[in-house]
Amino acid sequence: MVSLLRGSLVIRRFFLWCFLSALALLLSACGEKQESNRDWGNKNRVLFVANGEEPKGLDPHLTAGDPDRNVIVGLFEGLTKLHPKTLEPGPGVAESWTISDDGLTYIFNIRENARWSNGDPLTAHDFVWSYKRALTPTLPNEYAYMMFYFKNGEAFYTGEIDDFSEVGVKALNDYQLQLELANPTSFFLQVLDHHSFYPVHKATVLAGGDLDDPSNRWTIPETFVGNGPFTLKRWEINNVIELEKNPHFWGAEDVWLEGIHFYPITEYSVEERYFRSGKIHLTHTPQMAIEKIAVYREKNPEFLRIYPNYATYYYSINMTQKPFDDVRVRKALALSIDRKTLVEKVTKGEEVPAYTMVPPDPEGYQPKSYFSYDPELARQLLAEAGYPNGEGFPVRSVLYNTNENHKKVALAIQQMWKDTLNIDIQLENQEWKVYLNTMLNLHHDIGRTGWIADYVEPTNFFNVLIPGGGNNYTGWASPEYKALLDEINATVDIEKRYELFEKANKMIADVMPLIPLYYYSDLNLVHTSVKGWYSNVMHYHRFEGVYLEDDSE
Amino acid sequence: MLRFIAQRLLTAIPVLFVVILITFTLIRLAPGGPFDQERRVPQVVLETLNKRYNLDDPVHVQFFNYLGNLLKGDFGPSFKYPTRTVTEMISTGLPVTLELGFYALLFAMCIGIASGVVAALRPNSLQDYVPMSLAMAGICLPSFVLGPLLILIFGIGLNALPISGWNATPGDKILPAITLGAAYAAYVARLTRGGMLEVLSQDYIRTARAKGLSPLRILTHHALRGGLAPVVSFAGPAAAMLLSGSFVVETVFQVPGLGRFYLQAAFNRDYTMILGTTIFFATLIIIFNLLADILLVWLNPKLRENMLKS
Amino acid sequence: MSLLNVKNLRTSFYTREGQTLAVDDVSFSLNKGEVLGIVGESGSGKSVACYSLLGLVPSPPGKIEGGSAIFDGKDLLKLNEKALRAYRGNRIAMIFQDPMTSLNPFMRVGDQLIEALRCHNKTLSKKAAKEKALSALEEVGINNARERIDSYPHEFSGGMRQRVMIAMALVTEPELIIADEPTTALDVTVQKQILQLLKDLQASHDLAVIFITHDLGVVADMAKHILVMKNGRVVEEGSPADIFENCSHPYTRKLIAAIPQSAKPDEFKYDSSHEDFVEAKNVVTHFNNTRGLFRQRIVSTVKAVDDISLNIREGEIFGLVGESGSGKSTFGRSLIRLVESQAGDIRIGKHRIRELGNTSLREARRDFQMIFQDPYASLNPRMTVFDTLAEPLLLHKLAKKNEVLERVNHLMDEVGLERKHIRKYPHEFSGGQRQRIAIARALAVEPRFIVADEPVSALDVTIQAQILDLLLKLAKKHQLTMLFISHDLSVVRYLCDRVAVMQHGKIVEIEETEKLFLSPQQPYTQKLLSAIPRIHTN
Amino acid sequence: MSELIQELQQYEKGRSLWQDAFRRLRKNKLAMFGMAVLSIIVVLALLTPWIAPYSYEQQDLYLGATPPSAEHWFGTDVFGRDQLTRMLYGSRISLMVGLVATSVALLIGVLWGTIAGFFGGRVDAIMMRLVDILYALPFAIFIILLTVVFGRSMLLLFLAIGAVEWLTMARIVRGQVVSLRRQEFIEAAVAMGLTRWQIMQKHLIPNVLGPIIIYTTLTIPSVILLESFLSFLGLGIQPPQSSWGSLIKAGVETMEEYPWLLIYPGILLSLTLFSLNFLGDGLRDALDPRASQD
Repeated sequence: MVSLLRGSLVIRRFFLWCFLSALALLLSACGEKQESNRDWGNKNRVLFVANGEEPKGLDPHLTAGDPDRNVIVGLFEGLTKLHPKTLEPGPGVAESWTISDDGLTYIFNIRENARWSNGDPLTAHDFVWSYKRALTPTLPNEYAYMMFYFKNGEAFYTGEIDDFSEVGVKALNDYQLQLELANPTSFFLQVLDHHSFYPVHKATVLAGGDLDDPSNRWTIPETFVGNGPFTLKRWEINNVIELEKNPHFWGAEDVWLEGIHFYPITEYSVEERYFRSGKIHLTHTPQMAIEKIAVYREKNPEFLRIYPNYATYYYSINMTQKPFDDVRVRKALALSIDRKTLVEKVTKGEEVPAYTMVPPDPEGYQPKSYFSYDPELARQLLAEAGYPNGEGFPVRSVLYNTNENHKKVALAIQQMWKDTLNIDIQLENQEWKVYLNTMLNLHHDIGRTGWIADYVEPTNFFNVLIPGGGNNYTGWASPEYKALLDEINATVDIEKRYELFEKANKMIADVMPLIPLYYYSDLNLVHTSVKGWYSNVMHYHRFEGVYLEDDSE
Repeated sequence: MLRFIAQRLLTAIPVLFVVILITFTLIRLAPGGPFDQERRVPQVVLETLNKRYNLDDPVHVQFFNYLGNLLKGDFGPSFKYPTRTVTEMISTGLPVTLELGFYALLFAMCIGIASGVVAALRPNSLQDYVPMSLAMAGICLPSFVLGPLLILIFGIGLNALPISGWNATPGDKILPAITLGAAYAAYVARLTRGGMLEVLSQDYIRTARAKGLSPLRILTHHALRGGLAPVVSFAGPAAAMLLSGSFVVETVFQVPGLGRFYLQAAFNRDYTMILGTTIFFATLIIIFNLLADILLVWLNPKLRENMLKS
Repeated sequence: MSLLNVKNLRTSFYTREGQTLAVDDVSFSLNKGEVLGIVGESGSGKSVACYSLLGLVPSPPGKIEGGSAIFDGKDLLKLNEKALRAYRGNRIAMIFQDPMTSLNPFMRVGDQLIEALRCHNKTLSKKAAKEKALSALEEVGINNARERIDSYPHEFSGGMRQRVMIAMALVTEPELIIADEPTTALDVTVQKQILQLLKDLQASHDLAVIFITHDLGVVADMAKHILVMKNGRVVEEGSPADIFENCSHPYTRKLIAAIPQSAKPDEFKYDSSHEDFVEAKNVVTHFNNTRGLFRQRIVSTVKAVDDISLNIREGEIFGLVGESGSGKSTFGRSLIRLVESQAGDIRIGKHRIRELGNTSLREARRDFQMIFQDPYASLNPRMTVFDTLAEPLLLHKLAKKNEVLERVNHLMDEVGLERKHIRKYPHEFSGGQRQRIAIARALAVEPRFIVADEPVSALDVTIQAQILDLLLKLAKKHQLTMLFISHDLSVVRYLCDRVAVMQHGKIVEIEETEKLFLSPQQPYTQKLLSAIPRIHTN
Repeated sequence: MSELIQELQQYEKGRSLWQDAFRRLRKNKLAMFGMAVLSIIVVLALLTPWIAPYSYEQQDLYLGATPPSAEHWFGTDVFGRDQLTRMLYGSRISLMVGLVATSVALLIGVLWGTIAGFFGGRVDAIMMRLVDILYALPFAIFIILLTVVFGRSMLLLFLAIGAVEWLTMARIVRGQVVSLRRQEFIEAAVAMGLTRWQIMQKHLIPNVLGPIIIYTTLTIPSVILLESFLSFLGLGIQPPQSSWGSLIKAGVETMEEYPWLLIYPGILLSLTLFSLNFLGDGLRDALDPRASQD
């Protein structure tokens, strides 16, 4: 039809007015400049942190994820506390300790001024009860096995004994705690700062529900009681977790921060925008948007913190099927990857090319490399395996869970295999849980995997390949390897251990059940106003030493 | 009227039941369980968890248990966030999503109707092509492009608006609402244009002109009411789509809404949470469709009377 | 000094096909308190001429090319939109044809009246405006106006709605009212009342009225002066007496001749000795309002056809007369099972209609067809004439593929359409031509019985006459039996052998046509007959 | 004699709805522009293996992302792959997904909506309640399940998208059909003795083509983008293959650093969308014989 209302200036003016007023509204909203979180935080002693996923929970005996741990270290404190730079274990709740000569008995002297955040004194009995809870078989504690270091710990967990007093955990008096170990464990003091060894407040836990109830609600802000430098103030799911200073903390005088806000941000791009617009002081996730690294390196290198991580990125080969049952094929695949190019041009985060499963420990064990990037040898091995110039190589695929960075790595490696070996490997991404399911059932060919250590100790990595182990996605089940691991566990002497480590390392290199690609980097954006925040290989960051100093002027 | 509403709500019950049944079956068939994670959970722990949450019962028993609890208003605990109940999580997420959806719809309606009307007043002129092309561009730009783009321009470039958050800083709702509403604004504009063109050719518009009314009055008092009928009937499904489709915007802008919960729950295989959110979204869809129908009836006196009579 | 003086008005429309002159050099004048009738068929430019005066011609594509329209000393055609608005609805008001669509269905009638008042008199208070609106409504004969002022248009019957429309025009006390076919959409008895009302009001308010209509019978009574228009031109003008008695222009003569006033021509009369071809016994058709999840509950029932029995003899044209809502259409549809009836017995030829199964019903359908009222809606707009006509032929296997064209051409000849139009779409035809297509479609399957549901009521009077003649001829030629449904008594008289009068789903009276017209027995029939506008030639 | 020839010619000339529509469409400049652009895109997509300047998968990690240049008209992505080539190859997949998945949606939706609308009553109620239920189901879970049960394939991708998009189509078609079935020409078709199927096919569906076409032109681009979400769930194309959706998604992530990676695919998608829209509007008008009159 035709415009019956033509020529109407009024209407046009009316709508023009509408548009203009909407625009004005928008601009007026823009006009008020807001003080950024960061500036406000610097003034009010509040740290703003981007923390990856929403934490599953804040009960130290019931969580496993990094985001959970990041918050929990603010809320709790273990007997020992790792040095923020060197990761050397130092005094925590325990002021001092003595170790028996056989390395089996530890006696910890607990600070008499240690308090819970509700003011209750923190005693050795609290630790005994907490460890008992952590070991309770009906509590779904994924880290219950950490308690197996204790004498009879495993037996209690599996129900062989039901009297906890037989477990090597005993309060000698209110301020002395005696821990007896099953085997001498050189890194035990370090382990004690793992969250599964943090104490929990008995009365609070029991008030919230059963001791073994995973849905126990004692960790909500209204009832929460911890013993860390901070305590829980607010927890809005998918929005923010706010900690505030715990006045009852024994070292409260030295804690500078009044509060910490954790934002659950899963997207690296969102996180970076948060940082750029001043909404956060630092990103607490170990990764960042890859293409942003170069930008920061060029424009704001002062914000970029890159540090090696005690973690490895590798491809697990499913050895139970052809052609991967042939070690020459596995080696050919491993040898034909140009890891230097991979880390420089694809991951771009100063990752270190990896030729061993175990990363080198700057302070300890340095694994040897038994192979390098050698296209010539790789082709030769593949030919020997019956696929000269890749001919006849069956169609296989690399499986990864949906993620931009995994995809990039896989793409580059796919190309390298194509170029060097002339074989076509497909890529296959799966949604996270589907991927886990596929890997668990060994339905993959080659699967992307990574391992991040719980503590700086090579066995952490060697244990992954335990025959039939839950994290062993290779199908490799070597009794000799198992025997070797047992031997390592029984050995105390450092030199001897290093020797055995190297033996295991070589065994892995010979069999090549997995292809190490690189050792992770810890990539963080940290604003220059944040002081006392140190990079370390464990991505372990406590907050009591952190302070803010606005030096922008 | 009440009877009509009651009737429609009654219709919703079997629909909801089937939705629950199918969803329940779907999630149990999907690979991966709620407790699978990268670092393998020890078998013992897994068994403990399954027992704790009755996941070791036969599936049909679980289903009827779930239904039983549902009738008592208990959606169960979340499996992913064990210290939270589904009810609690939904009650934090839903108001946020509803608010975001409301602003988005408001934006979509204002911009959409205004440009639709402008276009309809002079069809096939510049005044028609420009707003309609903009509308098409709105459909073109998916929210995962528009969101970051707006953030870069208004949030970081001009440093004029908060880039994200919810209820934290004033104005932090503007960008998410615009991003979410843009595509719908485009649809509304097209629908308004169509509806207005039809109404403007009606006899009673001619009558209104013959009465000597001013064009503005004709527009506001005579044309809009009928011309917006297609928009109103679109608003119901749109509101529902807006809510269930808000997860992209909620992720880009860090809005703690139900859309994000929903998708996370699907990825986490958080059984109770998936069911809980699905039930809520299904209910919302039903309610919004009902509201749109009621509004449509209310706007049309003839239908209204029929409704009141029965 | 005349109130309105229109001189050499020319209005044209610019479309893709080019320019068409819709009003071509029209002049007339009108004094205060005088009624001018403008008569013409659709497309004659009678409405456009009047719309041009008030700037209501949609533009584009319309454009006033020239002329002048002096109203009370001012040339309306020279005024700008804003100045013109001061006249519209204020000094010159309009009444439109279809009160259903011309009143805003979303607005209370009171508000629509008040709005008309207040937009010309900003100082008028709401309350005063409401009082004025009330008295206007009372004046046009709306009972308990005080209650009804808050009703919506749909709550009024057709006649009442038109009264509201008239009240709306009157409420601003205009000097001139332009009434555009104000009674065309109404039932005949209502039409009579409205015409009377208009007459009374015109006299009491001393109004000038331009009365636009296609029906000479309607204006004959009212107008002092009549213009007859065709193709945008005035072909004849004069007093009613001049027009009816000494018309000079052939078109006027044609118009007058086209009004069916006579009985059925003898040569087409049926042979009353024939057997009954259609038998309907105690037919009942209800419409249920259903509700519930699966629409299983019946909430209310409308008895559209309530126990009707009648017989139609072979070769007979049987008229079914009634006002809107009497159930006559539903009965027609029930006969051939386009609507399912709930009870009764129906026989058409050898078919016992209500007992047929789906497949046998479809096959039987070639024996009885229907012609619909609205030739615009009854043809699929996306099918060419050829496709429309070929479809039944192919469906009932009445022609082989290679014979279809010939058969279709033959049908075209039979209904008087040119063969060259065979590939055209319905919208490319005029209403009369479309009705011919619809008739051809019904005839295509060579049926024995046809239900014709108001087939001519949407057509102009001259076209109407042609179609009626066509129907008569075809019925005779093909030995058709026909149920002819109509609200127009004169049409029925011309066409039908026997007539049944329906009211509220029941038959009031069945009689031989002439007998019924000459001596109606039932009061309702009498009322109907007396309402037919007649041309009195004093 | 000449009359007969004329008749025969007329018969041969035969004006089917579609032929007529095309004739009218040719007069609509905007629609023809849309059609031309689309044709060019389609032809380029078809010819891609022969005209693509580079390989879509060959990486040059040391080149990395470079802005448009003489060698690489649309620049290169972070792997040093030619963006133009990837866009061309992406067109193949995206256009196929867009067309096939939309066709699936169209087929199911139109049939479903027509049947529900035409039969009305109980059938309608049950069919539309089913649509309500499907609307409410968790889509992500549904897709995940599909991939797991049937494995990954293009066919499944089409089905998955079609399975979602048909719902809205069904609603739209039903609404139209409900208002159409009261029209007299449908009654006339019944009176003529056509079966319900014939009525739907010959009289109903051609008359709801307008809204169907408009909705289809809006669906195709949203389907193209949906593909990128599905590949997140593990369904859809696998790298190194490309599609418009995946290119745009990757482009968004680096839109500050390498804007050309977003701009060019964005322009291509918008161009397609606008062309589709012009063509859709044009087709709607062309398929409505009445529209050509005013």
